Amino acid sequence: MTTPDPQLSRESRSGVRRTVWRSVAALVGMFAFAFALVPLYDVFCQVTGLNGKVSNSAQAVMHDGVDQSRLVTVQFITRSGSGLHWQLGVETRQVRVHPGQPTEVGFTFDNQGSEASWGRAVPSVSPSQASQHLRKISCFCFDEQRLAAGERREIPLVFQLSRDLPSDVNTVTLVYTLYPVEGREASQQANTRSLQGEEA
Amino acid sequence: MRTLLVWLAGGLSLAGSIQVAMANGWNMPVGVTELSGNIHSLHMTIFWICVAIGVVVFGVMFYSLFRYRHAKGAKAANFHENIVVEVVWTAIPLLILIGMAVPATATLKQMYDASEADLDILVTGQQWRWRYDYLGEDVAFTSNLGTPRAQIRGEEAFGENYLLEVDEPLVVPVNRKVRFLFTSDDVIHSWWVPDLAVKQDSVPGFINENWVRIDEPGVYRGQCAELCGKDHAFMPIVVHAMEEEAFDTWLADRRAAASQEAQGIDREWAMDELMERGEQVYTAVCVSCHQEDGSGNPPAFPALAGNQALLDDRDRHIDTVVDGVSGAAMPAFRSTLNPVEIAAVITYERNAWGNDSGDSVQPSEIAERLSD
Amino acid sequence: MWEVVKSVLAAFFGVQKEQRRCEDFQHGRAAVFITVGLLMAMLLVVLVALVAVVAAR
Amino acid sequence: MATNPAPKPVPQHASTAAGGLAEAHPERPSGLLRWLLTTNHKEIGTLYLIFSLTMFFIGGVFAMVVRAELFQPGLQLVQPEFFNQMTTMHGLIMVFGAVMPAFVGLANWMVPLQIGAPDMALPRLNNFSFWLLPVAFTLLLSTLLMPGGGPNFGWTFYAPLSTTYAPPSTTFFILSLHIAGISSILGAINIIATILNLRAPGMRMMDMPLFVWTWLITAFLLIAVMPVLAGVVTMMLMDINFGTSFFNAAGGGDPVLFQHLFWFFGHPEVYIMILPAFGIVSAIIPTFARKRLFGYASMVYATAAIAILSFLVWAHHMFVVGLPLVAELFFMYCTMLIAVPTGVKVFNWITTLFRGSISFEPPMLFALAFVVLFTIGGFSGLMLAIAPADFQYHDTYFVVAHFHYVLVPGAVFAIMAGVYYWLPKWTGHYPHERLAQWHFWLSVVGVNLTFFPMHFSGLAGMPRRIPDYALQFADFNLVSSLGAFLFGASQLLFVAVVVLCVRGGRQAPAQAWEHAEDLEWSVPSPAPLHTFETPPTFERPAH
Repeated sequence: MTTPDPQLSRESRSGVRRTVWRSVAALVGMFAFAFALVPLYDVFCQVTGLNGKVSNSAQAVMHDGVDQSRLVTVQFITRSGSGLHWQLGVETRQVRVHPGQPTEVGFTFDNQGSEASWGRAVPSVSPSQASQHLRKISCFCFDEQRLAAGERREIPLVFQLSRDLPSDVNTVTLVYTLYPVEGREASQQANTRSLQGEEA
Repeated sequence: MRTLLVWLAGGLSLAGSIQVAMANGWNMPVGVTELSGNIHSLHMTIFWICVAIGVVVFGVMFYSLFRYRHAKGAKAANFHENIVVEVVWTAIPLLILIGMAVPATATLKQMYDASEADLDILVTGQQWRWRYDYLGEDVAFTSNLGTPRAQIRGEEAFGENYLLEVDEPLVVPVNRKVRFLFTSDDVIHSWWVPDLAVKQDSVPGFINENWVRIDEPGVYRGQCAELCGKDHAFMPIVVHAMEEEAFDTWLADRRAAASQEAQGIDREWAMDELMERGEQVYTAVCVSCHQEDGSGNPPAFPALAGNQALLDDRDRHIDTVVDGVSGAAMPAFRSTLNPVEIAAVITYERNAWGNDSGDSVQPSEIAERLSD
Repeated sequence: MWEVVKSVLAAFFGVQKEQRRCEDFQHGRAAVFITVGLLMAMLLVVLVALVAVVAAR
Repeated sequence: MATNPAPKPVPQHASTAAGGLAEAHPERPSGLLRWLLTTNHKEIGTLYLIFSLTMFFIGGVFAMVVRAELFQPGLQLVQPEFFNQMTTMHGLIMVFGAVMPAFVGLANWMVPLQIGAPDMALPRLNNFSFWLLPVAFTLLLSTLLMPGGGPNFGWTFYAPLSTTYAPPSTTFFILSLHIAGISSILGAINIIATILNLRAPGMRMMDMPLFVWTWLITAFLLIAVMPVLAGVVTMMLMDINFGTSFFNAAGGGDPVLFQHLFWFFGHPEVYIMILPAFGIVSAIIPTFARKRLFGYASMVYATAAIAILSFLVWAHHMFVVGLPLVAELFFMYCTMLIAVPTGVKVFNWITTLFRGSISFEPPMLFALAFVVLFTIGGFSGLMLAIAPADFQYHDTYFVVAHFHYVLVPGAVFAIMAGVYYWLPKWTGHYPHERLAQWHFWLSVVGVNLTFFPMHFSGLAGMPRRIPDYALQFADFNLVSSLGAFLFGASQLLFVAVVVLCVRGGRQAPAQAWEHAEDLEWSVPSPAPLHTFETPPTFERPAH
């Protein structure tokens, strides 16, 4: 290069090399840590019920009896995200259950589109501290499903509120939002592109 | 000593003037709920603490700057460390803050207790409007910006509640606990009404909750508080708090109107009826993207006027309005508009601005498509 | 070791004597201070989390 | 580029670096090639400072567009989409283009001089990390011209607005952030290697000036935090282009995860922007108060603690996103705990002034304005730490007022104070006294006229990032806009002062300021291109 490197003494040159390698190691470590935060976040959410996340794996029924003294209202809301022809209906909008009592509620998936498509129902619970105590025995949460054109499918949700649900929680709201599953068969999104495409 | 007195007098008069200024429209509203009052008092407490510390700190500073000027031949002392002083001036703010933490925790716990609500309202944020569903009452409507676009462009004089008015306000009862559930259809919005001290993000795919018990009837205005795109400033919130009986009658009327509109679904609507209702819906909902003249602004928002592909493919036109487009700004209107409104707006889009495709869409066809 | 912990506590509090600083920099090794600092930060996290959980009840 | 004044009699071996007469070494290229290929820490420092000043004006122009639109209610000037691009680009250019490179420029110039090192540890890497910046920011600015416009989702680029609903130019925005991030990381490695290994014999870690110590802590923060930003931005890239759903609820992701990751980077980032300012002010105030810094050890220990504690408080930016009660309480308490040791450092500067012998040269004026106005920003920060109150403050102009008070009279005034303080050393001339005072007073009036009303418009209910507002906020915005134009215009004076100082002005001796005691004042002014070829013997001042 143009200006000669200043003559570093031997040990400061090795010191520099050591510092550089330690910094590079720290950098790679922190970059990996950023990506490790993603699964860590999910684990943390399930443990603390942060942001209404719900454990998606089915859990066994807890048989430690029903707490007759308390009634908790569980509300169900079904919503459809954009881009999917489906309609999600629920048998009853609200149930009153005792903590510990397994309950079943019927949900109907209804594909009103003119062709088969893939979709899934994304759950969310509020208040967030209740989501740890909402045990799903059988649930379609996050399951990718394929419905033929015009097909209607009944899927039950069996759940159980654990007995140690905090006493100040007496209403739990469970929301399911329908979303298309990208990448599977041409979902609604693909063929409307041409409708928009022409105008650009 | 004299300068100290002058400085304290100055500080106090400054504080006094701030207090006066704070009264009218310069400060956080005291609000109309117990919680908004608590938050206001927390705000004023920490504010006055900061002012007090500020007066002392800046007092010492300006005193030193004035008193120990080099030009006046001040000789610098040689102290540069005094642990006791440092510990004291670190401990005091720490204790003050810990002192503040106690009422703050109490207020926060109150804010998070949304149990035993008398009424549940699902608030859904959409790109650039709010939708309110009264759970269990099957009363639901969308609340759009009421300020005419001409005022925004400066062609007309500003209205009294410029940018803080909607076509259909959210109506809630007074003295009852109303629990809000927040979610979004597209991006993150934030529902905020300063007078109620409620601000909660509505995150797509997730549900948040908050609550309010309003003490005084009245109209309370707020805005979206999280950047959500083009019309983030144009999706206001108006909450109309009514006496309890008035609210009950209002709710009953709305329920009747909703069912009455529902009966209208299966009768045959004349073309001009559809066009007139369609224009209403179009102006309220679709103008913010597709413009009044249907020109849109491509590529983000496609033009509808003279859109031959749209006119040729009637089914896809219906699909797009009913199910929206995933990953684009076009929301699914299936759960936002009722069959009459959807049929009317599609008919309007197919026959306005010189499109005149001649065909119309009947509400019954939409209802049948939605329920089969 | 106790010296290092005291120094890190002083750092968290934000006040330290000049004389202690000279001793720390002369005798102490940076790596020790950093690790003790990280451990005490985690301790602080656990402590404050406990206070938060108790306060939330 | 830097102007070359007429040749002046110059001592045989010395050659001024900062654009002064470049005495031609036999093989040294001259003109543009000299600046492109330079590995000298003084020339690269000058490049960083010139780049930062340019970005400061470009970001300033974007701010002028924003303030011009907000001058009155109604949309007069720009459409909302373009307004959002202006606010986003203003934030990005100011944070990553103006403030950080300015501090890196000051570090490049002064760290080797203050520790008696001949140059940075890795000179060629130093050149490379500078020349990454013009590439990154040319790319970022070019997104404004792309179809669909530039980034319009705020400098915090929250998902899904920045992923699913973003303009097509977002991928270029991501690439430019990557390049700028790499430049910061390489700069940080270089500074750590220099400070740890190239100190003059006899200067132990404990004898380093506070500017060097705060920069060491900042460099550690950069190493720890920039990879997290790179990670977040890579996840965004994968969400937009490769169909993953890190932040897309439809595919099992979570937009709130984005906010956690972003602010885990974001809060240490704001400390990165203020710690060097603490270092500069801690060098200037003792010099002009003619009294040693009060509580030097506390300052060193507090800044060291920030390196760790700043990682515990990120979610106080997310109090309204729907965190559970326990998390809100945790972050409120942590924010309060760490606000005190850092905020209290202001008392150290004020006690240094107490019973000093104070004179008011331009660097001291800016340092004093920093202390006063940064403290006001600190107080509004304390108010924001109260979580229930934050439900009313969050995402309003109260927050805009807070972070502008800690950034404009905070970081930017400290940078200007540093430039005024070291200009004699760089150019051999004192800055023009009268012009500097005009620049100071106009800036102070402009800053307060602009940002003080924002406290009230925020409290009265005006949300952030809106191109148009209701009538009750009209007066506040009118005053803010006038203040903004005044502040913007007064920065031209700063350019005038710097250019005049480079070209001429009162000659400055090596010891430009009477009571300054760091190592850089032992080299001649203007500092020759090569200093401390043979490491100086450092005799420990009577501590």
